[in-house]
Amino acid sequence: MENTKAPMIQTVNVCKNFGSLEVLKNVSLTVEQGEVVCIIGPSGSGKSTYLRSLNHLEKITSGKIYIEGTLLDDREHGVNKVKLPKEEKNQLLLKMGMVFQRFHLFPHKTVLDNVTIAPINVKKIPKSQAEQIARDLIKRVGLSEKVDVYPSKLSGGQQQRVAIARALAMQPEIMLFDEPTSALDPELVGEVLAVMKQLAKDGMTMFVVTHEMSFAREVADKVVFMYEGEVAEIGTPTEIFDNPKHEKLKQFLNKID
Amino acid sequence: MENTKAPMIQTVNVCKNFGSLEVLKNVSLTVEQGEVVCIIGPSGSGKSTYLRSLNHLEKITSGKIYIEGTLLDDREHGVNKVKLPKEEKNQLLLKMGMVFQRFHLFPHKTVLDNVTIAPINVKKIPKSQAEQIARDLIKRVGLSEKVDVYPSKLSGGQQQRVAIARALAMQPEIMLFDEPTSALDPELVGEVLAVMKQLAKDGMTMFVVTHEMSFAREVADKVVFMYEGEVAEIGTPTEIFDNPKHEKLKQFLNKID
Amino acid sequence: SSDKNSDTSKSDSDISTIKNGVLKIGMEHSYPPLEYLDEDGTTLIGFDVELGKAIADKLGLEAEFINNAFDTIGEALNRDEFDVAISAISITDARKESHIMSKAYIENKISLVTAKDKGINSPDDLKGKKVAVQRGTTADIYMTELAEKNSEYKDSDIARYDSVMNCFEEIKNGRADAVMVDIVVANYYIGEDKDSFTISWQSEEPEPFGFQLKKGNEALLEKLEKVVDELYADGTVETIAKKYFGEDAEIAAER
Amino acid sequence: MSEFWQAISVNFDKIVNWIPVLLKSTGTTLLLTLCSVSAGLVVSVFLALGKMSKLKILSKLCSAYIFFFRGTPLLMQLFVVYYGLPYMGITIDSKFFAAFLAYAMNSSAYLAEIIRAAIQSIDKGQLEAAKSLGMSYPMAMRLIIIPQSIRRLIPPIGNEFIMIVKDTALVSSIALVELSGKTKDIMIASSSPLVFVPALAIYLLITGVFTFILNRLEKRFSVYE
Amino acid sequence: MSEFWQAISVNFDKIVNWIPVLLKSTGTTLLLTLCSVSAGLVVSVFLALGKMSKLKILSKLCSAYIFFFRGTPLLMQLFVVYYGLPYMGITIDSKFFAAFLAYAMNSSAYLAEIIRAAIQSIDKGQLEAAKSLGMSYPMAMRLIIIPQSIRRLIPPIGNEFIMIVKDTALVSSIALVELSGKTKDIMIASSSPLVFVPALAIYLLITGVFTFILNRLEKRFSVYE
Ligand SMILES: Nc1ncnc2c1ncn2[C@@H]1O[C@H](COP(=O)(O)OP(=O)(O)OP(=O)(O)O)[C@@H](O)[C@H]1O
Ligand SMILES: Nc1ncnc2c1ncn2[C@@H]1O[C@H](COP(=O)(O)OP(=O)(O)OP(=O)(O)O)[C@@H](O)[C@H]1O
Ligand SMILES: [Mg+2]
Ligand SMILES: [Mg+2]
Repeated sequence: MENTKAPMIQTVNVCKNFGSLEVLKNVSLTVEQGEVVCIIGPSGSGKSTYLRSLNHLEKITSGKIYIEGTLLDDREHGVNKVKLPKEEKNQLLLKMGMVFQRFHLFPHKTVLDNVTIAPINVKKIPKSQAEQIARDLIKRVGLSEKVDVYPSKLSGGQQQRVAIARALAMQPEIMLFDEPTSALDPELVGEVLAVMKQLAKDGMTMFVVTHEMSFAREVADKVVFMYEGEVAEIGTPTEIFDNPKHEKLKQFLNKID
Repeated sequence: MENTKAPMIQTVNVCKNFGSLEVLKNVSLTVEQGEVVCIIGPSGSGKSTYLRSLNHLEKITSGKIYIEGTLLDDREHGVNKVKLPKEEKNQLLLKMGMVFQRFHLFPHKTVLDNVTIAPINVKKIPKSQAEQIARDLIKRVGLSEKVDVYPSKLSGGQQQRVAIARALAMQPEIMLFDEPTSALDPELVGEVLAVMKQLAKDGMTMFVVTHEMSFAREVADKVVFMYEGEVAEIGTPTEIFDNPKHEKLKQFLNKID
Repeated sequence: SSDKNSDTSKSDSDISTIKNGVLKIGMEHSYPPLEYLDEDGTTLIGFDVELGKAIADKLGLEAEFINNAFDTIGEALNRDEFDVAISAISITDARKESHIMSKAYIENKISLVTAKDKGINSPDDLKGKKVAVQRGTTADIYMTELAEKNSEYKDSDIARYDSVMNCFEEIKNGRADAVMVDIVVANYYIGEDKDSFTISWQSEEPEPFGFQLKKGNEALLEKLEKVVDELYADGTVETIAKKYFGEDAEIAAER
Repeated sequence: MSEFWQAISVNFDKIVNWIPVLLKSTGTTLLLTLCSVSAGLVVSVFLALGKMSKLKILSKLCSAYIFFFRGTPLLMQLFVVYYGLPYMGITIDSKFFAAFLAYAMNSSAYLAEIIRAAIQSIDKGQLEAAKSLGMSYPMAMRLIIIPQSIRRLIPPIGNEFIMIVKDTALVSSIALVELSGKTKDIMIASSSPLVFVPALAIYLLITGVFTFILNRLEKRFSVYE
Repeated sequence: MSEFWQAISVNFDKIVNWIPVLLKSTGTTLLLTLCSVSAGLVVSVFLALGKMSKLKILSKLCSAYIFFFRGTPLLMQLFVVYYGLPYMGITIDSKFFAAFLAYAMNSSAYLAEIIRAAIQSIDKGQLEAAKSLGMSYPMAMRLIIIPQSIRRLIPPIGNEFIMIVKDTALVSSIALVELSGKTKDIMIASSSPLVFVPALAIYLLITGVFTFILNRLEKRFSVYE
C-alpha cells in the first residue's frame, strides 16, 4: 500500500542561482510519505536554500518540484511553466509546514494566538475550534502553562516548541525544519529534539536540515549530504556516518566529531 | 617553586547584584599560574558575569579580587576600598586578555590593524615592532594569508582566531574566554578549539567558560560547575564528568549529553 | 569729474559715517512703487530709489542700496548698517523720539482700497469685514488701535501680511474686503484695474514720508534737507513722481 | 545678561498680560497641527504602500509625490497653495484650510517614508513565517507586519508632530494668526522683544509635554517586548 | 491645469531669464547651509559627548541646550537672534551672520542627537573589547567608536543638510536674500506666481543631487561591511 502512494515531495534537477552564484545544482531528491530525511552539510552548501525553495520562500531557477505527485513547479530560466489555479497552488503549499532556525514567532501575539492565527484567518476555522486544536498542540509540545504568555517571555527552546505547534496547527502533511536547534543554548537543544522525535514516532513526514548528528542517526530514514549545492551522498544513517564514501563527507564528519 | 608563586587569579566571596537580582553569590575561586580552568553551567548561572567581573567589565557588589597576589578589588556595597594608583590598576588589568563569544573584532580595521591597535596605542610599542609581533601571532592562529582583510570577509571561526591573536598581542599572563565557540557553525568549532589547545600546551594560564565538554575534559586542569550564581562543584575533569555529585550537575550533563 | 572727486573727499571728512564716497541707503525693497525690483528680479527701481540716486549725485557720492526688513530699519540705522533710511517711512512721534526724522520729502495719507461694489466708504464700514494690512506699517497701527478702542471691530478681522503685495492679492482673489495702505502705493496697485478697485477713503491726517537717520547724525541730515530742497526746485522730484505715481498725482510735500 | 533679567522683572506685568493672548493663538497652532498630521497620516499609509507596490507606475508616482514634498521648503508649498492656486482658478477662502492642505500634503510625504521604514524594519523572517502558514501578502501585512510596526511608528510620528507644531510658525506669512504671528505682532506693538520669553516657553511646554506623552505611549505599546 | 501649462509656455522667455537671477541667490542658500551645518557639526560633537558625560551638570546643561533648540521653531530662534539680541546689548552687524548663528545653533542641537544616536548604536561589545585591551574611554572613543559611527552619521547628517537648505527659506523674513526671498521678490515684481516653477525646480535639483551624493558616500564608507 505505502509504496504505491506518490512521494510526499519529489524534486528533479532543481537549480537555483543568486545572480551568478550557483547555489543549487541539479538537486534531485525524494521524500516518501512517513519518511524522515535529514540534510547535513557545511555552511553555505545550499541546505536552507533547498528547503526554502520547496515552499516557495525562494523561487528556483530551473527544475521540477512535485508535491504528492502533483507538479507544482516546472521552471526554466525562473519561469514556471505550470499554471496552477491560485487556490490549488495554495492548497499544495499548505501541505508543508515550516520551522525556522530563529523561530520567527509573532512577537505581538500570545502563544495561543500565534498558534491560532493562521487556522482562523487562512483556513477560516471557527475561533473556538481553532483554540481547542491549538491548546491540544501546545500541550503536546509541553507548554500548556504558557498559553497566554508573549514569546519574549519564553526561552529559545520554548519558542521553538511553540513554532512547531504553530506549524502543526495548519495540519501539514510534511514538516520542514531548517536547523531548528542551532540558535539554542546547548541545554535547551534536548527539549526541542524530544518534540521532534515524538513527531517522527507519530508518523509525520519530516525534512530536517540539522547539525545534530545524533538526532539524524537515531531518527532519520535517510540522510542527505549536500556539498557546494549538490547532493554529494545519500544513504541510511549507518551508511553515511559509519561508512562515508565522499571525501568531503569524511572531512565534514571529522570536523563535527 | 611553582607552588610558592601567588595564584594568577584569586577571588574571595565575590557577589554581584543587578538591582535585586543576585547573579553571583560568594564566588571564591583560584586559578594558579599555568592552570587551565573551565567553567560550565546552565544559561543564566552567572558564568559570563563572573568572568567579566575579573577584568572590570562589570563591577562586583562585594568581595575581593587578587591578581598575582595583589589586591585589585575589595568591595563592599559596590565601593572599592582598595585605592590603587590608576597606572598600577591598569597594569594589573592588562595581565588579563579576553576573548568574547561574539568576537567583537573592530570592523573598520584590517586583521593586522585589529591586532596592532592596542599595542601601538596602549603600550606605545613602535608600529613596526607591533606589526612584527602581530604577524607572528596571526601566523600562530593560521591566518597569515588574511593579514590585510577586513573582519567581515572572514568566517566566524577565523574571526575568533583573530580575536585570540588580538588579545595575545597585549602579552597577557592569563586569557579569559567567554564561550568562544558557541557563536560558531559546528564545523568551525574545531579550528578555534585547536588554537586554544595549542595555547594551553604552550603553558598559558586560561580561564574558559565553555559548553564544549570534550574540550574541558581534554584540556582543563580543573572544572568549575556554576549553578544559580554559586560554585556548585569543583574538581578535575574526571571527577566532574565521570563522577558528578551535585544533583544539578548530573541533570546538566544529561541534558548536554 | 575732477570736481566730483574733490567733493567726495570733502564729504568724507564731513560726515563720519560716509566712507569711500558711498552713501548707503537702507530700504525694504518690496514696496512698489517706492522701492521694488523690476520684472527681471534684479534691477532696483522706484521713487525712493531714484530720489536716493539723485541725492547721492548732488552730494557727489555713489548711492548703495541695502535691503533690510522694514520693522528693523531703526535698529540697523543704530548699528550703522547704512547712513540713511529712505523706505516710505511715515513721520511718527515714536520715530522722532528714537531717531532723527527729516522734514517730509513727499506727501502721503493712509487709504482704503476696496472692490467697487463692496459698499465700504470709510473705516466705519469695516465692522465685520476682512482688512489686509502690511505688518508693522502705520496702516497696521491704525487698524490695531481701532480694534482696541472699538469693540465692534475684531482684531481677528485684521490680516497682517509680510508684504503689501500679498494684501492686494487678497482683495483681487476676494479673500479680503479691503486693504489699508499708503495712498501712493494704492494708486500704483489700482493702476490698470480702475474698473474694479477704488480708493474709497483716505485719512484726513497727512502721513508724509521722511528720511530716518541715527541720532547724532545731524550733519548728514542738514545736507540731505538742502539737497532735497534743490531737487524740488529744479523739478527733479516732480519728474520722478510723475514716472512712478502717474501724471496727476499730488505728492509735493510742504517744505 | 543681567540687563535681560532686569528687563523681565520690570516688565513682568506686561508679560503676564500677554500670556492669555498668546495662549489663544496657540489654539490655532495645535488645531492646525492635529488636523494636518491626522490627515497626513491617512494619506501616508496609501503613499507608503504605493511606493512599495510592485506596480511600477504607482510606485513611481508615489515616489515623485514624496520627493517633491520632501525636497522643497514647506514655506514655498504654503505659498503655492495660498497665493499660487488662485491663479489656476482655485481660490481657497479659508486661510486655515489652505494651511491645512499644504501641511497635510507635506507631512503625508514625511510620514510615508516613516511608515515605509517601519515596515521594512520588521524582520524579514516575520513575513516568511506568515507566508509559510499560507497567509497572502495583504493578510500578512494586516495581521503581522503593520501591528508590529505601530510601536516603531510612535517615536517618528511623534517627532513629525513636534516638527509641524514648530513649522506652523510659517503660516504667519499668509496672515493666519497663530503663536508665532501673534508674538511678532506683539513685538512690533510693544517695540520690545520681551514677548519672545513667554512665547518660547509655550513652545517648550508643548514639545515637552508631547515628548513626555510619547515616551509613555511607547512604553505602553511595548508590553510584548 | 491646461491654463497653467499655457501660462508657462507664454511666459517661457521670462522664466528662462529668471533662472540666472535665482541661481545667484541660490549661492546664499548654499553658503548659509554649508557654513551653519559645518559649524553646527563642530559644536554638536561637544554637545553629544557632553550629554553622554557622567558629569551631571554638564550633561544637564547640554540636554537643556538641545531641548531648547529642538523644542522651539527655527523661525523664532532667528527672530530672537536678529531682533532680540540687540536689546541685550549684543548687536550682530551682518544679516548673514545673524542667520548663520541661529542656524548653526539650531543644527548643532539636531546634530548632537544624531551623533549621540550613532555612537549609542555601536555594539556595546566594541567598547568592551577596547576596554579589555586596556584602552581608556577617550581612546576607545577616538580609535574605535567614532570612526565606526561615521558611516552611520552620513545619512542623518545629509538629511539635516537638506533640512537646512529648505529652512533657509525662512531668512527672507529678515530680508536676507536667498532663493526663496528672491522668488518672492520676483513674484512681487511680476505679479505672477510663475516664478515658483523654476524656484521649486532648483530646490528639487539641490536635494536630488545631494541625495545622490549621499548615497554614493554611504557606499564609499561601507567598504568594510
Ligand atoms: N538571498 C541571497 N542572495 C544571495 N546569496 C544568497 C542568498 N541566500 C543565500 N545565499 C548564498 O547561497 C549559498 C547557500 O546558502 P544557504 O543558506 O542555503 O546555505 P546553508 O547550507 O543553509 O548554510 P548554513 O548552514 O550556514 O545555514 C551561500 O553561499 C549564501 O551566501
Ligand atoms: N546587565 C545586566 N542587567 C541585568 N541583569 C543581567 C545583566 N547581565 C546579566 N544579567 C543577568 O544575570 C544572570 C547571569 O547572566 P550571565 O550572562 O552571567 O549568565 P551565563 O551563565 O553567562 O549564561 P549564558 O550561558 O547564557 O551566557 C542572568 O539572569 C542575566 O539575565
Ligand atoms: Mg542554513
Ligand atoms: Mg554567558
